[in-house]
Amino acid sequence: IGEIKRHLRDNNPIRVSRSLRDTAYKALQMKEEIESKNSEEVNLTEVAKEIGIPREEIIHALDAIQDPISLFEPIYN
Amino acid sequence: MGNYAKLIIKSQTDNLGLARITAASFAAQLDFTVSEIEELKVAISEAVSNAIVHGYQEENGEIEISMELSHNQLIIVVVDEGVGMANPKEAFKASYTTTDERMGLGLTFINSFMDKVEIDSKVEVGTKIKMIKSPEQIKKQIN
Amino acid sequence: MGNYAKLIIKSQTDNLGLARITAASFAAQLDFTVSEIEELKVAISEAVSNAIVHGYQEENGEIEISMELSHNQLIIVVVDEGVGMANPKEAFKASYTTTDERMGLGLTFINSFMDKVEIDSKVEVGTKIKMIKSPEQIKKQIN
Ligand SMILES: Nc1ncnc2c1ncn2[C@@H]1O[C@H](COP(=O)(O)OP(=O)(O)O)[C@@H](O)[C@H]1O
Ligand SMILES: Nc1ncnc2c1ncn2[C@@H]1O[C@H](COP(=O)(O)OP(=O)(O)O)[C@@H](O)[C@H]1O
Ligand SMILES: [Mg+2]
Ligand SMILES: [Mg+2]
Repeated sequence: IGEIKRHLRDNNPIRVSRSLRDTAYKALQMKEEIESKNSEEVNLTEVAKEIGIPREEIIHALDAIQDPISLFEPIYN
Repeated sequence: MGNYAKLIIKSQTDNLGLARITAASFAAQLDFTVSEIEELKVAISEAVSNAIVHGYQEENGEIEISMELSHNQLIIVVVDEGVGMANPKEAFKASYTTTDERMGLGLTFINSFMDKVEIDSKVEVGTKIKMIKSPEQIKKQIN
Repeated sequence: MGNYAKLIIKSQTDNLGLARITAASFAAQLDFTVSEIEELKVAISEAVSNAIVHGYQEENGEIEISMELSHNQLIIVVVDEGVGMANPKEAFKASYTTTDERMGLGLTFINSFMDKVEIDSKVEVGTKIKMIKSPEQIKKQIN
């Protein structure tokens, strides 16, 4: 168990804390919701206003739930 | 002049995330969509990792990231005082790389994700890359 | 020296979020808990808003936020070149404020959330506030 805990800790730094995940999830859900109504891409400011979370916090959260970009094989999709 | 900010980081891969999040948070003052912000983040990551890997060749150094808003444009300038390039134009060619294991696509992506890109580089002095982007939404309103 | 970074921002309330997130991302290199990061963010916000509101009295100016890691300690220094204070010690007193509509709790919060706080200030020169914090986890291991 100690080893599993260590593994989790090593692979789940603060960046992917529960609260960041929650923020990212709320933001993505709201983005989908607005976009399905307007059929146009929504900007971050609107998402932030709708869910009442500052833009910077959303950026931090969305960044945290992504796989880190590797220097050698950046995400190109 | 509009709002501006400047971030100075040590040339370490650890600091890529910091540069990306700071630039994206600054950019969020304009009406960028979530995917435009993602594009921006890729461009910043590529420019900063070039400074780390090529500019400073993984040695110690400082990288300066200046951010500025001007007339609904975001202007980001990444500067290193690393090895520089003899022919910066060539670096833009897709799959041009001077490092075997790399893909040579960083600058190609920067070019396609940003509205305008300028490189200024001098051997043994360093490299400066200036990238400009406006929200698509604004561009539509103007046209 | 360990990793460091420096953020320079214009003295505008818009930039509070930027300062907060940049400092939080930098801090994430140490093993802080989520609530320690939240505490840090409050401390940064209070220090930077003091620089904006009191230091520059909402006028134009630049604020420098230096971040450094050293032996598992996070050291953050916020500097303004604003009006300064004649007696910075007094400013630490709970509910001490020079602005009617404010509560005078900013520095009290900073003090309780950070391990160590030092203020250096001079009238008409500016103010420098240095804040140090280590993860609770590390402190336990040492004792
Ligand atoms: N900051 C820099 N300093 C020195 N050389 C650089 C810098 N940025 C890019 N280059 C040169 O341009 C080439 C192409 O860069 P890029 O398109 O990002 O591909 P890659 O990083 O995969 O090699 C690099 O291989 C390098 O020779
Ligand atoms: N950067 C600064 N420059 C000048 N004065 C400051 C600065 N920071 C704090 N002060 C002084 O210290 C007082 C207490 O600050 P604080 O505890 O944050 O309370 P508040 O901001 O609510 O007044 C302020 O009212 C101000 O007089
Ligand atoms: Mg590259
Ligand atoms: Mg205050």
